[in-house]
Order: sequence, then structure tokens, then C-alpha cells
Amino acid sequence: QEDTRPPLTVGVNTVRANFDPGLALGNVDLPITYNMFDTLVARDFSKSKDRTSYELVPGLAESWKQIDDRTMEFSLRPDVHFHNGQPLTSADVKFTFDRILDPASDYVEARNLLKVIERIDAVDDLTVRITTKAPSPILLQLLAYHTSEIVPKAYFESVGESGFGQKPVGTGPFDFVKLQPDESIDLKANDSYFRGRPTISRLTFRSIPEVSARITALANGEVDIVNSIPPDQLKAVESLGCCKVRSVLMNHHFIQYNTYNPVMADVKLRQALNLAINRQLLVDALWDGKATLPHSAQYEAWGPELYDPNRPTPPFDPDRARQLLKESSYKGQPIFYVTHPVYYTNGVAVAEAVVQMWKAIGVNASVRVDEGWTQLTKDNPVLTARNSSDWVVPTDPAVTLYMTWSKDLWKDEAHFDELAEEGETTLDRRRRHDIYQKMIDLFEEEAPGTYLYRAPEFYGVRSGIQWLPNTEYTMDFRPDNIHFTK
Amino acid sequence: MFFISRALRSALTLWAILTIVFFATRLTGDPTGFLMPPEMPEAQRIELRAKLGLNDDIATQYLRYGEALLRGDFGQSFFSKRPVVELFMERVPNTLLLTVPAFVLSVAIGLCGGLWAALRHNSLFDRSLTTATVVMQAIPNFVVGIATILIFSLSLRLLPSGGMGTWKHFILPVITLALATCANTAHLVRTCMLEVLAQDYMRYARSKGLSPAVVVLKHGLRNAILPVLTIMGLQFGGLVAGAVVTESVFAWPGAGRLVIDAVMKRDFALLQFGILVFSAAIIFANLLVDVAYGLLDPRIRER
Amino acid sequence: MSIDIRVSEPIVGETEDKLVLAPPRRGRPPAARIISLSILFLMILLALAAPAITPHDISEQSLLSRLQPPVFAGGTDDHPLGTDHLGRDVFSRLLFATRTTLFIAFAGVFIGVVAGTLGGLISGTLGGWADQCLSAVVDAQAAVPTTLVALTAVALAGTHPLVLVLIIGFSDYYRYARIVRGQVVALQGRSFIEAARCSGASPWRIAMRHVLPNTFSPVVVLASLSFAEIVVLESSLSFLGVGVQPPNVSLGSLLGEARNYLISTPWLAIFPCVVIVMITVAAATIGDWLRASLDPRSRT
Amino acid sequence: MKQSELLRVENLRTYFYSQGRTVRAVEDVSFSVQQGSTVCLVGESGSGKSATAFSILNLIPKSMGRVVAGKVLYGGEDLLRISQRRQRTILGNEIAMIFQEPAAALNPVCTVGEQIAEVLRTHKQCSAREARRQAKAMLDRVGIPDAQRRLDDYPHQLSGGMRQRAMIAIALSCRPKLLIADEPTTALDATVQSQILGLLHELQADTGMALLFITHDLSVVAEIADRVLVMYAGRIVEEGDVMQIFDDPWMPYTRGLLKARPGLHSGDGSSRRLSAVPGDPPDLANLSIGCSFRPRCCHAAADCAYRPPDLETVRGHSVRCMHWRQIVEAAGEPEAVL
Amino acid sequence: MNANISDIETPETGAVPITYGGKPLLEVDSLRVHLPLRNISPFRLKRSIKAVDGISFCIAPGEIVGVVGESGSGKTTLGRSLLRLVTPSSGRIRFKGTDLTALSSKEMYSFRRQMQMVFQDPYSSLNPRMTVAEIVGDPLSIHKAHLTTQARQVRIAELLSQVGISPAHGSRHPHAFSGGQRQRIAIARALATEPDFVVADEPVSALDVSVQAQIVNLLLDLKERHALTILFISHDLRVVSHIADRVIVMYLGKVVEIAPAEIFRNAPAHPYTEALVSALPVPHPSLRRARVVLKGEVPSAVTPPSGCVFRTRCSIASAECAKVTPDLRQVGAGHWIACIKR
Ligand SMILES: Nc1ncnc2c1ncn2[C@@H]1O[C@H](COP(=O)(O)OP(=O)(O)OP(=O)(O)O)[C@@H](O)[C@H]1O
Ligand SMILES: Nc1ncnc2c1ncn2[C@@H]1O[C@H](COP(=O)(O)OP(=O)(O)OP(=O)(O)O)[C@@H](O)[C@H]1O
Ligand SMILES: [Mg+2]
Ligand SMILES: [Mg+2]
Repeated sequence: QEDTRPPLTVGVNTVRANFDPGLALGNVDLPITYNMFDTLVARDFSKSKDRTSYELVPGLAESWKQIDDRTMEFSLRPDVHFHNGQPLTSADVKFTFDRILDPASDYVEARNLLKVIERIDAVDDLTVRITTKAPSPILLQLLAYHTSEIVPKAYFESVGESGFGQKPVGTGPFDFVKLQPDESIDLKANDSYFRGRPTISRLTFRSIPEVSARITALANGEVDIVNSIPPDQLKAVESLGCCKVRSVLMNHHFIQYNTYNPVMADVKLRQALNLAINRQLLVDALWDGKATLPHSAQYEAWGPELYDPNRPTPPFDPDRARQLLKESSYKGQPIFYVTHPVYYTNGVAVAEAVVQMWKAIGVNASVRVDEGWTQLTKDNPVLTARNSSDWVVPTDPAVTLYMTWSKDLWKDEAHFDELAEEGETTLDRRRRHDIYQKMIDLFEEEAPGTYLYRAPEFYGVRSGIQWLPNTEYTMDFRPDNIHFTK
Repeated sequence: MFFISRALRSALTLWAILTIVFFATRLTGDPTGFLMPPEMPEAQRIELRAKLGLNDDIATQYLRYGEALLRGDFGQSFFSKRPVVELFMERVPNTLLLTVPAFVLSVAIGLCGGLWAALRHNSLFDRSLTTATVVMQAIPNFVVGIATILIFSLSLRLLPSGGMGTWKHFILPVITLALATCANTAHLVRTCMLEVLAQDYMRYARSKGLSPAVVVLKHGLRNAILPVLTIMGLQFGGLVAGAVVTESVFAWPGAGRLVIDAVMKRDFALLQFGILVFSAAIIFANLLVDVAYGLLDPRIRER
Repeated sequence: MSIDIRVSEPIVGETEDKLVLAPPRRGRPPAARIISLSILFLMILLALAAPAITPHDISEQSLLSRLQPPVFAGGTDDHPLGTDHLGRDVFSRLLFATRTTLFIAFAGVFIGVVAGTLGGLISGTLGGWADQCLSAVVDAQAAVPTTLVALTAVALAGTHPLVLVLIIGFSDYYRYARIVRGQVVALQGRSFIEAARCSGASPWRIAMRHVLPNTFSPVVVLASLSFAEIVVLESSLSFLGVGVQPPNVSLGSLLGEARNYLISTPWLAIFPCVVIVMITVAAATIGDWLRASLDPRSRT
Repeated sequence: MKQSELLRVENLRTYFYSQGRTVRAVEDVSFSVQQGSTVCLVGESGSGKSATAFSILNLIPKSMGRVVAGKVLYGGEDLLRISQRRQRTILGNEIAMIFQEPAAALNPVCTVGEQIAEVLRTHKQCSAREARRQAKAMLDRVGIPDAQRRLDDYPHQLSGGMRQRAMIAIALSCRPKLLIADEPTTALDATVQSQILGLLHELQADTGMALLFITHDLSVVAEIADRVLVMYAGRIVEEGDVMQIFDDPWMPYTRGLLKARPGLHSGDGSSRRLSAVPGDPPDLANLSIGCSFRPRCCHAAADCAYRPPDLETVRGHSVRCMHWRQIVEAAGEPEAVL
Repeated sequence: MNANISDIETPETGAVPITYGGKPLLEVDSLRVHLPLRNISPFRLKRSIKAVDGISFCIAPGEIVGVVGESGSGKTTLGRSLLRLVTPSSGRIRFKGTDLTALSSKEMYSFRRQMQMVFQDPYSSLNPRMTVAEIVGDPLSIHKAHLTTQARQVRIAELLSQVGISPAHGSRHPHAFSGGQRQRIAIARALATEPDFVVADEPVSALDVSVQAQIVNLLLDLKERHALTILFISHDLRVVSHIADRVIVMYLGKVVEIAPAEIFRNAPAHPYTEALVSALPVPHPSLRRARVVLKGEVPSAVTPPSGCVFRTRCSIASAECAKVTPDLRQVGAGHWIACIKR
């Protein structure tokens, strides 16, 4: 019978060439993979109004139970089929993780995230047991993350890693049809999706790298939804009359100082720099007021047990900053703010603005644009500060704090690391709260960096489409999140 | 034989290009920064480097690459994990779809415009064309591209803003691409034609009582086209380079974007092969030009 | 349709000498040259004096007054050409951008001309193996699209203006080398070169004294065209994200920054575009004129 | 011998414009060509010979210059004022021209055969095959060996002499009434030159066409001319029958030219010095008012500088010199050049 | 493949024909210049043009020797090879007793001063970008580097006035001069180093009739005043026979006749020379006559005919001419021809 559901076209930055969920972890991949794959544990964003937090709910696993501190058993949902018709079994789950955990595999990033997993055992066809190396409070979070999206063993083995990346098969709401890298990827509705029949017949992601072109395509109706609208273009989009702007808060942007650098080694200087930044001005001017100021390195979504709403947002106090600067050992040495030319929305603009603010308190700062900025090592003489962003999902301080800050630019990290390791293996909630608050205290004191704001991401949506973005670059087109009104 | 020596020389040229690119990329870039998000710890990066074979010393890498080349293996992309040859073969037709019509259009416009301007030397048309050519060459491709999108797509809603698909999708990128080079061609045709017009054989042709069309087209253009031809080989190179930018503006899934991506992400194998393909294309275009030149200019044939 | 090379028009009646004796207008009127020359001169002057005359520091931001329109579109006198996305003065930035771009273009052309001319001269004069090798290098470079070479090189070597200049210069030199070599080879057959050999001039002396000056014309023309191309190349690099980087500004980087604002604040792109066009048109005109005036035959 | 006039040029005046200067290349030139006769136009380089020829055919490119005044009467029509279409039916058909440099005038990218056939097809509406056949016949006629093969040769494959013959073949293919030959032998070797001159003479006798022969070589004139026009600085300075010019030159310039020639049988013994015409040819863009030969003339008097001399005609022999009578008398008969 | 036959059959004459008036200034012995042709295919044999193919003659001091011959007969190549502007393939050139062919280009340097050349085309033989004074001063600054600027200026002025150019015009570029003036400037340049020997390659061919005589007179003057020895190359028989003491007639890279000027004028012996002289247009209309017209084209210098190279166009050629390569043999005082029939 005829499919009366409308098709949907989404204009995105770019459509890359590989959709193996173990590899396709870039911001530009997530909107697409999320609609083809599912995880054992799913995230339900609908509980939070602004969709910045989620609840963990059953996904491909119907239920799970803790066997002991290090073991969890998952019962798989029966009657789930991959797009190619094969039923989902425990073997697929085991394969999914084994392929990543194999030290010889290419899944370096994914393996790093899932390194806590020791073993996967298929108990029977629909039961798997996951054993961790140590007690892990965040195992479920990790299983809900994109790296853990389940792939079909038989098919994967038959086409191999690169073949799978080209023609992915999952259990998700949309079934891969065709990929034209750098142009588009076509998906069609998976009508036997276990959460219900999708509300759109076809889903196409079109690559439109130029902002103007992306907006034009939206205005023309060539696409229904676009992502990555720079804040300055919001008015232009709204004034088109045919579209609405949707926004959602994403991750924190922060500045990281290279404390190995003899100049930056002085904590007073770092504190002065932190105090000199007028974050609210950045938010108002560059983010159309839509960004928020964080309460230090915390996400509210950690939940009341871990999140401390009483922590202040980073203060702006240029006088105090000047004072601290005077007290510090800083003698006008050059301070370079290294940033990537395009990686972050407003990245360069913020860099220039911050440098300007630093100059205002008498710091000899300047911007260095370097598209190799992630590779700058601690002994690089140029690197004194750089911008970066943290992890918002998996939403747990074990990820957010440790993955972000136990990195190599912070010299006095030993205690911080110890705490982090403890936090990673402690199941007790109260204890974790203390550990992480302690870590944040440490961070605030030592000031190896500073949080700027929590950046929003803007989407343009044609009127008549009801759709909401999540606090993550995923774009969710599951049946419950997209509806058409006419 | 001419061709064998040409081919040998071209092969040598390509090898030189490849070698330079190989060393330049490896000495200055590290793709792992692009393979993982900035949030990843350093240890992972080193592991990844090892995995990609980037920790060996560069001579070893070069030998390994050379050996693979001899087996016809150009390597695979770090990112998509696919053989680069395959990646390119997917894209090259798209680029050709863009560059060939643009080339034809550009030559057609250039030829007619240049011819007309030369015939009406110092007329208003001639002067405007001369000015227009300089102006056209001065405006970057991407500005033209975005401007046409805003005009024809956003304001007039006549044409799609980008991507491939129907014939309508071709119009803007092809025009954008053609504009830059057609100005050049027109200018060149004009100059050459002016020179030819001053030749004795043109006057002689007229003294035979031939019609103006015969004089201009048969006696004039056939001679004027020769130097234009040589430049057209180079123009093709310019077009290919222009395609790199135009493809980005119009979201055209061509080989140019692949190479840009490769450059930006230090996808070595892809970059090397990409530059190889582009260079080979240009060398081939120039070879074609030489052949055409030989066919059109009897004076060359005997040499 | 009547065609230029054809006949002179039939003469109508008797001719008045006055009318006839005035030569018909030919070539570019000198007015264009004067205008071009003054434009380029003005640009250079403005560029040189930029630090002194700009009303604002180029990185002086005013985040609260961002994206203000130019004065003729309702802006304020303080920012005659409006402000950019960080509230910086567009006029000041334009001046500095012109300065950078002119520097890159001049220096790039200079390097290209010097390297290319020397290469071509050596290649053409020595002949044999040296010629073969140099020609092979030149061929290799001609085979790779300049944008790609520059893109790769800049991506690898960094985006400092000096690096840019070097890369741009060297990615362009092969064209001069080709032209000069061709010219040198062509000149070898001219009898004034033979005459010089006959008077015992060394090959080096012949190259420098007799050949080199005769290669000026085509080189000047090419250089004036390259000038435009370099400006465009630089902005293409900016577009691709590897051009001149903040806090430096160039016309290309202004355009690159402005491209996201084409819908909402198009003037940000229009100003640098206009300047680019003015510079390149002026350069081409002057190149034309230089070539003519370098040629002793046309001097009176 | 009764001859009728074929072409009459009246007060032709052609100026070139270059670099803001006006070059008066042809200044008030009048002459006529009788049917079947040979008129030689002599003059040194730059004296306006070619310009005259091109003006007659209205072939001065507009971008370079203009025919400013004058009439070219051919069969009652003024070639300068008839329509383009009409002009094309005459050019190449009734009046043909051989250019000075065959290497430059033949189109390098068309075969010789094509270039001959083209004229035939334009003017005689032949089929391609017929045109080719006639083209071959013409090449045979002008003495090119292996004509069939040469039809498909390109100009650069021919020797200088053959190229010139190919031009002659093109010019004669429509049996013109008037052939204008612009220095057809200048670039050729002595032996080839004599072949070409012989050929032209023969063809002229066959077809009865008139020949306007342009040259700077007085010995060629001696060889073929019926009537001679001597040009200097854009003007005709002397005109007469060939015998009048050689036996009794009036104009000092003509006299100088005749005397300056090295004779094959002269100059032995003591002095081999030639009697040179002093000075250099004038610049046509900067002519003074007076006689343009004055700066080089050993007989120049003060009044030569004030006004241009008129062309004076006595017994069909014209001269443009104010003092010619005195000069001729003073010099007596010029010594016979042998 | 008979390309090499003439090579084998030409005997090395060894003896230099005719010394005319004492000890020679320049002796040329079996000079060969074979210019390589760019090959279309490497499978073919390497071909070369036998531009000069075994020429011997000598020149006495103060003599003017004319060289005539049709286009492509090797006149220019001969002249250039004498000055080592092109390297001879074999043979010897002795200048004042020194074998020039054996010299390195360094050793050649000192001889450059003594030997100069005037080229055919006055338009391309002067560097358009140099002023006339620079052009004339260029050899001075090479060979007389010790001269002060002052002295050099004086010398330049001297040279210019010697050839009849006003020294005041020294700062002009060549384009401002007429052909005749340019040729005089070229001569001034050649004279700058005070050479003993000058090769004048068609110095008047490109000039107007009225100006030709000026140059001829200038050369004659120089010969008289400076005892200059001149090799005067031209295809204009009249000019050559007028100016030269002896005439060398070349055909297809070979010398076919060497004759004193009077004999050349009045009684040439070789059939080719006869044809050349006969082809000259008459000097006066009353002398129009029938003439000996040579048939056919000049054969290719790449594959010249066997035996006598002229036989293909010769009216008296016989079968024997195809077999025997004629040597120059003396037929009178200073008169040599290469023909077996005469
Ligand atoms: N296109 C032109 N522009 C300017 N001046 C020209 C042009 N063509 C010819 N002249 C000038 O017109 C004059 C006559 O030229 P023309 O070609 O008729 O001379 P000519 O007698 O044929 O000389 P030659 O024997 O060299 O062919 C010369 O002074 C020449 O410089
Ligand atoms: N550089 C060269 N390479 C190859 N062949 C050449 C070269 N120079 C001359 N030739 C050939 O050598 C032969 C003799 O040439 P040369 O110039 O000496 O003749 P010429 O007698 O001076 O002729 P012309 O009267 O035309 O000046 C010709 O066939 C010519 O084509
Ligand atoms: Mg002429
Ligand atoms: Mg010669």
C-alpha cells in the first residue's frame, strides 16, 4: 500500500564516509548513526523539558540486574531484528563489544571509553553477562553511549570493518539505503522498529557545508531541518517566516592552561586570567544570550546526588584580576591562546574576545589559530592556553571530569587523578559525591583552566514539523520525537 | 616514440610529486589529532599512531609505501578505512560532471566573447569585456558561488542551493566554475585573434574575395586557436583547482573536497593519491593539448 | 555585420584634413592608466600609513556594538564602514587587510619573479642536463594545481604571513621560469646574441646583459596578472581555513570571515571584494602600461 | 598599339595612424594601368608601394589606417566606394594580388590545395572536386613538380620559390584582368627569381592580363617593365616609359638610384667605390613641407624647402622636381650602365 | 641509404688551394660542419644537414673574399664556423698560423678580439634594449676592460663617427635608426676591438638600394684604412663581384668555383656559376635577352646527390658525374673549379 508518511531531509555540515558506530563518533556522525542503531540501555530525553538530561531506560535490553559488584546480566528484547532481517541475539552483543575490546582493532577511542569492561559472556540466546575489571558506577551510562551501539555479528563479519562502515546495518528506526559521502545519505523507515513504526518514510541527510547555503536550502524547502546555525544567523532564519529556530544546550566550552609552561605555572596568573573574563558578555554578544554560565565543572544532569547547585558561576572581577596579576610572577611574557579556525562555533571570535579581555588587565595575550591545535604537546613553547570542550554524555562526572582534566597539560594532577580513579570504581553515591566535589574544589583552587559557558546548538526547523533536539549532537527522529502538523 | 618519452617524463614527474608530498606530509603532520576528538588522552594517540604505522622512521614508511605502490596498492584512508582508489573512483565522475561542462561552457563563452571583442577591437563591447575579464579574475570563486546561491536560490528561488540531483543542480556550480576561466579564455582568444587579424594571411584571404565569415573563421580562428589551446591545458588545471573550492560551496561530492578533507585531516594515503590523480589529470590534459596541437598545426607535426 | 579587419569605410565626399589627421582613439585611454596608478598608489599609501590613520585598533572589540551597518546605511560616524561580528571597526580592518594583502601579493610576486627568472635563465642558458632537471621540476609544479600546492603547503607549514608569502611565491615561480626559459631559447637564435658571443662575452654575461632585459616584458605582464591571482589565491586559502589567521587580517580573511554573514550583513563581504577588484584591475592596467613603457620601441 | 585603360588611380591618399602619429604613406598618387601592360612601381623600402597596392584593393585595415581620399576607377566603378559584396566579386577574381612575403601570406594551417581551391569555389562556383582538379592544373602550370602531391602540402613544406609559385597559382586561378604583384621576387635567389620573372612574363603573354609590379630592384624593372612609376616618400616622383626612365632619368633620386647600382661589369681597377645616395630614407610621419628628397639631394636649392614640387609632365614622362631641367642639362646624358 | 657516400668519396685534399698574394691570414682546410637535425624517431639514423661539406680555401691579409651561393648553400654556416660560433665537425681553420678548431673556448677568447662578424639582419643584430653606445661599448668592456669610462666614451664616439653616426645619438635605442644606420652601428661594434678579420654576412641584403652603396663604400674604406681582411658573404652577385678580390661560389655545402673577381665576372667556368650569372636581371631594358634558366629545386642538404652535387640541375651533366665527386682543380691563375666536364 502507499506510504503516506512524508519524507524528511536534514541539512547537516557534512556527511562523512564511515558509519561504523565504533568509529563514527564525531559530532557530525552522531546525528546519523543515532537513527540507525540502538544500544542495550537507551536514554530518554523526554523527561527533561529542555532535553538536557535523560533517564536510562531499557533499550535493546529489556531488563538488567546486578549479579555482583563487577557483573551485570542483561536480558535482550525478543523479536528485535536487524535491518537485514536477522534476529538480535546475545552473540551480536558479545561481538559488538569484543570487536572494540580487541587490542588489535582500530577502535582506539571506543576502547578507551569501554576499557572498564573485562568480559562479555553470552549466557543464552537472549542473555548476556558483562563483567567489569572493577566495580563501575557508570557501566550503564557507557552502555547507553554511541560506542556501544549493537551491530550484527554475521553481517559485520561477512563485509568486514570497512564494508560495514559503508553499508551499516543496525536495529534502529531507519534502514540504510545509500551513501554518497560529502553529499548525502539516504535512510528509509524500518517499519518493524521495536519502538513503533517511524513517522517519516525516508530520512535523508544532505551535506551543506556553507552556512548561507544551508539557510538557503532551508528557506527553499530543499531541506526540512538544518543543524549548526551560527547564533548571528538566528534572526536571518527567523525572518524567513517559514522556519523556527530550536536550540538546546550542549557541552561546556572551557579554556585549558598549559601548567607545564613556566609562565603559566603561576597559579595567581591563572586565577587572574579567569577573573578577567566577562563570560556574560560573551554569552550575550556572541550567543544571542542563549548560552548559560556553568556552576563550575558540573552538569545538572548528574542528578541531585552528584550535582551541587550552590557552587557559584565563575566570577568576573577585573580589579581583583589586576590585583592578582600584580602579585603574580607574570612579567609581560607572551600568552598565546591557541584555537582551531573552525572547529567550534564562535571559537575564534571567543578567543579574540577573551584575549581582548586579558589585554584589558595588562596581559600580553594574543590569538594563535592552528588547525593542529589538538596535537600541541605540553612542551610546545607556543601553547600556553587553548580552548576545548568537555563531555556532556555519558552524563557522569567520571567522564566529564576525568576524561577532561586528567590530561597532560595539568602538571599537579596526582591527587586529582587518585580521586578520579577512586570515583570511577566506587559504587557508593555519597562517597562519589564527596570525591567529585573534592575534585572540583581542587580544580577551582589550582585553576588549570576555566569554564566559559555552556554552548547551545541551534537548529532551523520548517514550520509544521515538531521536533526537538537533544543535548548532544544526535538528532533523534524516532517515532516519539517527530510529528507533522498541517 | 614521442609519446613514450613523454609518458616516461610524466611518470617521473608524478613520482617526484608523490615523493615530495609523501615527505612533506609526514614531516609536518599527524593525522591522529583528527582521528580522535580533542578530549582523548595522549596515550591513545600514541597507540593510534602505532596502529597506523606512523611511528616507524620515515624512510621505512617510504619504502613500505613504494613497495605497496608496486603491488598497485595505493593504501587506504585513515578515516573511512577504504582503499583510496575506490574512494576516488566514486568521486572523480562527479568532478568530471562539474568540470567538463564548465570547461565546455567556459571555452564556448570565451571563444565567442574573445572573438567578438577582437573583431570589434576598441569597441564598447571590447572594452567592457577587457574590464570584465580582469574583474572576473579578481573575484574569488567562493564569493561568486555564494553570491549566486543568494541571488538565484534564496532571492529568486529559481535554483537549488547545492548538492547533486537534477539538471538544475548543475547550473550554479557549473556557471561559477566556468566564469573564472572563461574570462581568462576570452582575454586570450581576444589577444590571439588580434594578433592573427594583423597577420598578412588574413589580408591575403580578403584579397582573394572570400566572405568575411570564411576569412575570420577559417583563416583567422584556426590560427588563433593554437596558442589558446596550449593555455587551455593549463586552464584545465585552474578549473580543477577551482573545483576544489566550488565543490565546497555547492556541497558537490567531488574529488576536490575529498582532497581538501585529506589535506585538512592529514589523511596521507588519500592526499597522496589525490594529488597524484589531479596531477595525472593535468598532465594528461596537457598531453591531449599537445596532440591536438599537432593535429591542428601542421608545422608541429614534422618536428 | 561588418568586421573590423575589413576594409576602411567608403569615403563619403571629400575629406576634411582636420578630421582625418586626428588619429582615432587607440588602446586604453591614458585616463585609465592615471586612475589605476592613483588607485594603486593610494592603496599602497593607505596600507603603509594604516597604523597611523586607522580610527580604531584592528582588534579593538566592542562586543556590544557588533555588526553595525556602515554610515550610509544608518551607522554611526565612529565606524564609517560599520563593525564586524566582534564589534571591530571594519574600516580599520579593511586598511590593515589591504596592507597584508598588498604585502603578500607584492612579496609573493617578487619571489616568484626572482626565482622564476633565475631558474628560467639558468635553465635556458645552460641547456643540457641542468635544463632537463629544472624543466622537470617546473613541469611537476605546473602539473599540480596551485591552489592544492598552496593548500597542502600551508596546511603543513603553518599560516604565518611570511610562510604564506614564500609558499605563494614558490607556487607561482614556475610560470615565470617557463616564460623566461622560452624567451631565452628564442633569443638564442637572434643575431645580437651571436654578436655578443662573437665579441667574447661569457655565457653568464650574455644571460645577464643581453638576454635578461629582453625577458622583462612578458614577465611584467605575467606578474601583473599573477598579482590578481595571488590575491584571489590568498582569499581562497582563507576560505578553506588556512589563509591569514587572526589577529592578522587580509582581504581574503575578511572575506572568509564575512561569508557566514552574507545573508544578514552583506557589506562585510562587499567592501573587501571591492578593494580586491580595485587593486587587481589597477595592477593589470599598470602591468599593461609598464610593459609598453619598458619597451624602448614605444618610447618617443 | 592601341590600349585601353583598365585601372585608373586618382589622387589616392592613405594614412596610417600609429602611436598617435599620422604616417602619410600614400600622398596624392595618380596613375593608370593599360590592359595587358606591365607597370612597375619602384621605390625604396617604406616609400608606400605596398600601401598603394593595398589601398587600390581597399585592404587597409581600419585599425591601422584609412584611405583618406582618392578614387580607384576600375571599369567605371570606384573600388573604394562600391559595396562590400560587389568588391568581393572583383577581388581575387578580376584583380588578384601577390603578396610580398609568401611565407606570411599563405595561411600556415591550410594546405596549398585548399587555398587555391577556395578562390575557385568562391568565384567560379566549382564543385570541390572540380576546384581541386583545377588547382592541380594551376600548380602544374606554374611549374611546381609533382603537383598532385603538393596540393596536400602545407606552405611550410614548400621552398621559398615554390611558395611564391603557389601564390602565383592562386592569383591566376581565376584568370584576373589585373595582377598586382608586390615584390614577388625580393625574397628569392637569383636563379629562382629569374624563373619567376620568366613565368610571369609567359603567363602574361598567354592571358593578356595587366601587371602592376612592385619592386625596389631597378634591374628587375629593366627586365620586365613597360612603364615605370618611381615612388619616394609616398609620392610618385617620376613616371615614364621604361626607356625614358633608364636612358633619361630626370628626377635626381632616380638618377642616384641608377648610378648607385653596382654593375656586374663595372668597378674594376682603381676605385670600387659606388656613388651612393647619401642620407637615409625619410620618416613618413615627419615630412617637411618642401620636396621630401631635398635632404638627400645634391642639387637641392633653397626654394626646394618651401613648397612641394608638382608633377610635371612632358611627352608622357612626368617628374616631381622643380629643377629637373637644370639638373639634366648640367649632367648631360647619364653614362650608360652596362 | 646513400647518405654517407659523399663522405667516403671526398678525398682529403690536404693542399690548400691558392694562396693569393703571399702568406695567408686564414687557412681553411677540408672544413665540414654537419648540423644535427632533431629526429622524429630514434629508430631512424641520426640525420644531419651537411651545411658545409669539405671546404678548403685561404685568405690573404687585406683581401676581400666574396662568397656567393643560393639560399641554404651554407654561406652563413661557413662564416659562423670560422668564428667558432658553430663547432666544425672536422677540418682545420688556421688563423695567423693557430689552429682555431683545437682551441678551448677560453683560448678562443683572445682570438675573438681579432675576428668579428657583421650580421645580415640589422634589425635583429642589435639588442633592442640597449642604447647604441652600450652596444658599441660592449666588446670594449670585454676586451678593453682597463679603459676608464672616459676613455671608453671617447672610443665609442670615435667608432660611431667612423661609421658616420653622430656620437650624439649614442644614447638612442636601435629602433630609432634606419636599417642602413643600424648596419653601420653593427659595423662599429665589429670594429670596436680593432679586428684583423671580419666576416660580413650579407651586410647589405636587408638594406634599401639607395643605402646599400653607403655600406659597400664604408667597408671598402675600412679595408683601405685599416688593412681589414673581409669575408663578404652575399647572394647578390653584383655586389660581391664589385667589392671582392676573389669570389668563392658555393653550392649545397661545397665550393664549386673559386675565381678572381674579373674572371668571375667575365668568364665563369663552372656551369653553376654560369647559370647564376646568367640569371641576373639585365641592368638596362635594352639588353633584355633569353637566358639560361636553371630547372628544378636545390636538393636537400641532408641527402645530397651522389658525385657532383650540382649534377641534378646541370645542363652538361653525364652519367659519370653521378659517380665521381669532383675535386677543386686549378684551371688558371687563382682560378679553381670543381667540375669534371670543364
Ligand atoms: N600599420 C601601419 N601603421 C603605421 N605605419 C605603417 C603601417 N603600415 C605601413 N606603415 C608605414 O607606411 C609607409 C609605407 O609602407 P609600405 O608598406 O607601403 O612600404 P613599401 O614601400 O611597401 O616598403 P617595403 O619595400 O619595405 O615593402 C612606411 O613608412 C611604413 O612604415
Ligand atoms: N642551427 C641549424 N640547425 C640545423 N640546420 C641548420 C642550422 N643552421 C642552418 N641550417 C641548415 O644548413 C644549411 C645551410 O644554411 P646557411 O644558413 O649556412 O645557408 P646560407 O647559404 O647562409 O643561406 P641564406 O642565403 O638563406 O642565408 C641550410 O640547409 C639550413 O637549413
Ligand atoms: Mg611593401
Ligand atoms: Mg645566410
